[in-house]
Amino acid sequence: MVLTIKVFGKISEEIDQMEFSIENPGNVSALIEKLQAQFPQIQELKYAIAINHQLAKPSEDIPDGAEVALLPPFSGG
Amino acid sequence: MVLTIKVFGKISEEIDQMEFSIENPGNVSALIEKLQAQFPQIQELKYAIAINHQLAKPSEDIPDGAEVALLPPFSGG
Amino acid sequence: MEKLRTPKNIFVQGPISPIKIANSIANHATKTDIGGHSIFLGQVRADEKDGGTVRAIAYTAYEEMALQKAFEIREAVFSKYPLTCMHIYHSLGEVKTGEICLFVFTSSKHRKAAMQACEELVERIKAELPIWGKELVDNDTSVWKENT
Amino acid sequence: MEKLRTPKNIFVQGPISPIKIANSIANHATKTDIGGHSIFLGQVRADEKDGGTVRAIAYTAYEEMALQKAFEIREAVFSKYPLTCMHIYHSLGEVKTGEICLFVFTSSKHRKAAMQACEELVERIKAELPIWGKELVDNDTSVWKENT
Repeated sequence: MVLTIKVFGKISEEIDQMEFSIENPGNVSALIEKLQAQFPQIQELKYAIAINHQLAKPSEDIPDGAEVALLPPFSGG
Repeated sequence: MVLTIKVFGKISEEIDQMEFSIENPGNVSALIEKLQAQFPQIQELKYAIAINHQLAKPSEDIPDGAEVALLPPFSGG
Repeated sequence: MEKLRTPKNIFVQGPISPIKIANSIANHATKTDIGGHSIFLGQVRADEKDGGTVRAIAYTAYEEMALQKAFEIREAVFSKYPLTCMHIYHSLGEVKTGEICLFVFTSSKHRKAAMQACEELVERIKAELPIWGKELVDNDTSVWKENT
Repeated sequence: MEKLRTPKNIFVQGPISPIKIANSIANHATKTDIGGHSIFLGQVRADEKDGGTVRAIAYTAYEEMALQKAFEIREAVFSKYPLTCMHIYHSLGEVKTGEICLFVFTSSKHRKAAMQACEELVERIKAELPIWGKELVDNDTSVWKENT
């Protein structure tokens, strides 16, 4: 199934979009691999992945229909 | 020589004056002894003595002309 | 005045005005069990960058996640310290140098709880809320901030 | 804006108004090297006493000594932390429950210095300044406070 991925901050600027669609590869580390291939411009950037508003570990499964987001390092305050 | 002693807070209320005069007994512990005799109503109260705006130790001499004050426990803030 | 377990919006469009802060303080005059308030304010600095000086920070956030996280932090800090009140406000959009972008406000019967809770909130807000600041430099370049 | 080594008056007659606090914050908008402000406010509590409730605290001070001490504390804290600004205000006279009697305000480039300095100032003000608060109870009795 297709995931819609929200993108923020510097990552959003680099790939020039606020969200995009991608086939669900199953878990977080597979998603990262896929992103690195699709967007070489973010290979060197640090980011975390959130699933349904919670930070996710690399081994974590991505449920179909989940809200997934790429989060560069926070800089609020 | 005669000292003028400033009095604050609860001590001032107990002896019902803001300042009074007393013969300089030489040092702080002698002054305390004299005060305890003159004002039995403050015998049980805690207070510190300041000489020229600095807290004084019992052994400290009281220079003639010094500004001496009786300070009950602080409660600012 | 304050109720636990009610998620609330923390975001303010643009800078947080001193008048908003004054009103927030004044609103606590009826809470006569409060003995101390602790406030932290984040202010935008005119840092020097390559070729220019920061003139503003533009804030964006993953709002739904930030509000969820802020709610979790709020609950955790309320259960750790005996607080009477807690308020958190963060700017979105452009905040110029010298303006306030973060307002954290804690109140308690005794001062220690308010001060410790305020400090903990500030640290957790900076580390855990998905908010991003882009420093706008006066030579029309920009730099994404990164909290350390 | 702030100069070291200038003793300043810290006393305010009556309560400290939220507007005074707002103005004090607004005055720092021109200091664009400041990144964080820490504020502590002491507020008068309606504590229960034998036979009544506190309705106000009447503050008196040994003013000359308090200003001298405040100056010493100020200098010590300025030399310990990298602060941009520091302000201390304490009420004299009657301050009703719910009103503000103490306002401590520190500012620095990075947040930690402001927060740590503010906390240290509050502790030292309470422990070292010759100021006395007399709690006025609503049955016309009174109790001298004692800081612990």
